[in-house]
Amino acid sequence: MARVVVDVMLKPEILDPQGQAVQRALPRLGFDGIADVRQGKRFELEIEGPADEAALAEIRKMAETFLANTVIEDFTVRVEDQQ
Amino acid sequence: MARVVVDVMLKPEILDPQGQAVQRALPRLGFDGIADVRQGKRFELEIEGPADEAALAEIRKMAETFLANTVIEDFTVRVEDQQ
Amino acid sequence: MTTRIGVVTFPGSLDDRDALRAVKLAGAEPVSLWHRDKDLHQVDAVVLPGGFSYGDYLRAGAISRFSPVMETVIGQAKAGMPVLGICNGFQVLTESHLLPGAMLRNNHLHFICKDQKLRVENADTAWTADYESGQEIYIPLKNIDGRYTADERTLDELEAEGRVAFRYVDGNPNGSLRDIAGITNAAGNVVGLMPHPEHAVEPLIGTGRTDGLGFFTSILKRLVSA
Amino acid sequence: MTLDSVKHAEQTPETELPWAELGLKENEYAQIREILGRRPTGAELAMYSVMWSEHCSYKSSKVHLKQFGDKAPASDAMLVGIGEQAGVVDVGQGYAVTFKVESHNHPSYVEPYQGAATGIGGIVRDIIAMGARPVAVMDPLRFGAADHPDTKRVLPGVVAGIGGYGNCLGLPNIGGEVVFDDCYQGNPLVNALCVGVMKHEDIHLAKAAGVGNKVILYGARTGGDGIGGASILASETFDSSKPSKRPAVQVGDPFQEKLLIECTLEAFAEDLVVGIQDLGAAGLSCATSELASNGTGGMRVELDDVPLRDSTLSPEEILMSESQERMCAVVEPGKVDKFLAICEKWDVIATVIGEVTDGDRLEIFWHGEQIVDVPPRTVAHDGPVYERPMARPEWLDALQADDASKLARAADGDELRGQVLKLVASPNQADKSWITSQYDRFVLGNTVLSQPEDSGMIRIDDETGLGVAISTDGNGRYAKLDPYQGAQLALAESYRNVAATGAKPLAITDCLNFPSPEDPAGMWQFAEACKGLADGCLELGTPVTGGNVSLYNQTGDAAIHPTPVVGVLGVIDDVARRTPMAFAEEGQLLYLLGDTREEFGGSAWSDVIHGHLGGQPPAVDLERERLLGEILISASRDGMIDAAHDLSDGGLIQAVVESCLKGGHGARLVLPDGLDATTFLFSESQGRAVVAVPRSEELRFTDMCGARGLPATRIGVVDGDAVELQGQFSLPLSELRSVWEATIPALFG
Ligand SMILES: Nc1ncnc2c1ncn2[C@@H]1O[C@H](COP(=O)(O)OP(=O)(O)O)[C@@H](O)[C@H]1O
Ligand SMILES: [Mg+2]
Repeated sequence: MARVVVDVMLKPEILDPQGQAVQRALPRLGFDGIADVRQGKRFELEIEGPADEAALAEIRKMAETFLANTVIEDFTVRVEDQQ
Repeated sequence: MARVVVDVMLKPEILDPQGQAVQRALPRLGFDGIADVRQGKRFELEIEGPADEAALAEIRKMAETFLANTVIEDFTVRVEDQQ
Repeated sequence: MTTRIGVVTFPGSLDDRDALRAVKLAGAEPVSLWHRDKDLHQVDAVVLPGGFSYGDYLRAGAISRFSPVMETVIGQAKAGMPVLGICNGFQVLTESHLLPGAMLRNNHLHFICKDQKLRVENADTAWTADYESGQEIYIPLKNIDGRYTADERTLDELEAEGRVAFRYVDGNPNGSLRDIAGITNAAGNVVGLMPHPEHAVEPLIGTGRTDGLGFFTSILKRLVSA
Repeated sequence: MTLDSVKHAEQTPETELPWAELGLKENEYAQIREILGRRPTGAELAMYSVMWSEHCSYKSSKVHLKQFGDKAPASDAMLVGIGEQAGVVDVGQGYAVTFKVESHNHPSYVEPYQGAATGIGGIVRDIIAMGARPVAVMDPLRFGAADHPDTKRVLPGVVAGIGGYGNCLGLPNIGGEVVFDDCYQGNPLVNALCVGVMKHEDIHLAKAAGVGNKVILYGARTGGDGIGGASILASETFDSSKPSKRPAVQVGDPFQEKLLIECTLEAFAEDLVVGIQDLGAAGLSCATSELASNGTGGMRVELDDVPLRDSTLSPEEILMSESQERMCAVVEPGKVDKFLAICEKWDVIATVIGEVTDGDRLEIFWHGEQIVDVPPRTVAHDGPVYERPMARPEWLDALQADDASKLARAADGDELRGQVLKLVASPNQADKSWITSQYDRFVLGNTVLSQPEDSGMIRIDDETGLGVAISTDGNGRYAKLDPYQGAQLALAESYRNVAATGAKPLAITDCLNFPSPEDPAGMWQFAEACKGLADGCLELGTPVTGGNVSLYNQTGDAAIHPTPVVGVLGVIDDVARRTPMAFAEEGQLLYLLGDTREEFGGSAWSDVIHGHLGGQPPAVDLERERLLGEILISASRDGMIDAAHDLSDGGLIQAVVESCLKGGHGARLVLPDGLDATTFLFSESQGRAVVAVPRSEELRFTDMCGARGLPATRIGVVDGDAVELQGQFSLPLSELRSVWEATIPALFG
């Protein structure tokens, strides 16, 4: 068992209305000094086998074809917990 | 300038239909061996000053009162890029 | 003196006009309240309407909760002023901790718009006195984040204290725990529900039923007799 | 890189610009040089190239669209005609209505959710730019085969996008269409309609009059959305082989748009606006050149003042950006502060970016240097116009000769029963509520009728009950068989749908979805359809108020069926008199209005039962449509009928099944003399409707039909819990309901 995390974020050039809404609310809540906020998705996958190169290659493919919409999103894959 | 990441995930005991929908779709797409999927949110905050203890304390407060709803969600805060 | 019922407009509120119309049809004086204004303009009760305040970005109701008007509403609600939260308004009430629990994405992950059958479980609140306990009514439901959730202890407590105000019947539309459609606080002045009573107040419009008018006549009676 | 200023362009006449990469033809580039008397700057080229594109200039379609104006029927209802963002129609009691349908086909194929969402966003801005409050949206949609894997990607995304945007905007979705056909596989059609309401005195037009008036850009910041081509200009080498970093996909922010609606309407109400223009395709290029050329002609813009999301954008990219949720207003200097205050109230960013000048040039500056100096009309209105070659397709004769009446008909009642079930369960005829339940149809509290009724109906005045009804229709199969008649059939169906609810049709909008105009066959189809529609509107007395053309809907040689979509707007004095479609009361008599002939060409029956498309489409008789409409409207006004449903795809039986399921009552039908069962059940003869008449009204109703010469045939009675054709078959409602409701969720749920 291992935990692999896939982070999916809108590409930098794509409008992120959610991140903007958060950022605009912050000063009103008394939080200053935040120059930018982007909001994305985080997927935690528990995989049955070890997080070896083969498994990670599969997950990258999954991220590319399914978890992320690569027309507008970028993703990163990383192992968080190798047991 | 530094980048701080806040990850927000549903508490383990809360049903996560988005994660489940992903998990159910995977075998159909030819991906096997994924025991569980959870979907959460990732916030990337660009802060103007350094990510020192004071800044992080502020961000933890922001996460606790605003970015996460602690009735249903857990969060973690970490510095990703210290420049 | 006429009874004044305020309806708050947040940026992104959508059903505020409808709520104002429902208040008027029930015979009270509708008063429009603005999110940036702390002053409630001497209203006797407040409706937090449906919509997507702040786009529902982050979480439904999460940003509105911090608006100036909510500071006053929270204080007044704790002091006993009647407050009704409809859909997005219900989400604002849970985010503000005036009501327990939270709303999550529907279990089927879609927005759903339908005429929903409900049972009025508690006809003693400020907003339900014109119904019978156990009465079944049809009220339009429309949302994507409508799945009510709370921990088991809270749920047991709500049940034990009769604070589950409305329950879905003939099928749970979104996976809400214990089929909960709406709840009340212990004092019965603060009520929140996902379905939209303000959309069921005129015979020709929407589903053509008027089952929702009772919310607004209930509060009117309560305030007049108070 | 030196800035390509006007001065620089004058000094470097020999510099080659990448006009071909930006989609311009050699003659078009030469025309630009001639207009300017020099080579254009990069920024000027950017503006001309987007504004002279097919999408913005209508260069292939203009000569044909002209007929909509030339042949326009005399109508007292038209307050503003073709040429503005959207036409405006008088609906009485001091109210005016504006409505328009537009396409967002290609973007919705690339990124279904955002493509469809921004389609809604764009059409809504057209409506607010007229000064109207948007009150409803509709979405005529067409997809490839229902069971094709790519349809599983496109349809749910499109539906979620339309819902996600429209729901968040607070506009009820009151109707639309969902059609499946192989021909749309690589080119789904995502059309969106918006309707808005205002008082006569609130009509606003897009023009920049008044020297010294300020040009204010408000709404979202400008980012690099949808400007693939302009990036070429930004690169020093004009190297088109380098991949563009700029996104071709635009992301919508419905929350921002909701704020735009409120803030724009508040500015109108305070009388702060001289002219206004939404930013859609071609962004600032379009807004500045159109505002200027519709005013006195002179405008000066400081591009540095445009609020940016991405500080690396070049001036060319800023001019071409299609970032969503932006508007441009022209405001008198004395009112600017008030205008900005309203924007601030709604948290909308607003910036003065320029002013109206007394010249006749549009001048744009960047970092203190002039980068654009053009006569604005040449950008906005005087683009190239083509009379493209046309030719009747050579395959058409064979297709029309392949007559559908020769198709095998059911031998007995059992076979008929099976055909009815198969028809009702087919994706095109099946229940669409899996889709429509993802749309808010209640918001604003004025929805009188919505899906699945014949038209959507919205109350526009609480006191008097004044309302409008709208339906959108189109049938690509008919138009493929005959584009002239196909366009008229779309008009006829939409007209009939509006009349069926008791509203009087007043005017139309249209979205003409066609294949490539560079193929003479496609161009011929387009020309025929325009002619058919213009002639039809003249005959029915319903002027075209505006619309949209979408060409190049083809992948390689695979062209879509020519698909003119028509939206008809009608008015009803009191929505309390609307006629619903449901058969809601036992014992009421069912009458079939109109004539039924053996007409199966392009029908749903030929398609579903035989997989056939050929022959002639059903005959058009607009005089009959008008008479049918009058009868339906009178019957509603005088309370003679309790339900009405127009007959279209699937014929009589489809209509009866829908009305029975909606009302929860069955029907006993009797075959009228002289008709065979297949023709009775499945023919798609036009100019027909089925109505439910209370027994007490029967005489009055049939007398009226008789007196006016409309055939009315008693075909049965509302009764029981089955749909039965006497002596042939009986289908329990429960069985019909289960097959009718199961299809779409099974495919997409
Ligand atoms: N098929 C059509 N029928 C009638 N008018 C059309 C049609 N297509 C476009 N028009 C009209 O041409 C004008 C320009 O169209 P368009 O560029 O779509 O407007 P906008 O710039 O507001 O998007 C509009 O007035 C529009 O109504
Ligand atoms: Mg119809």
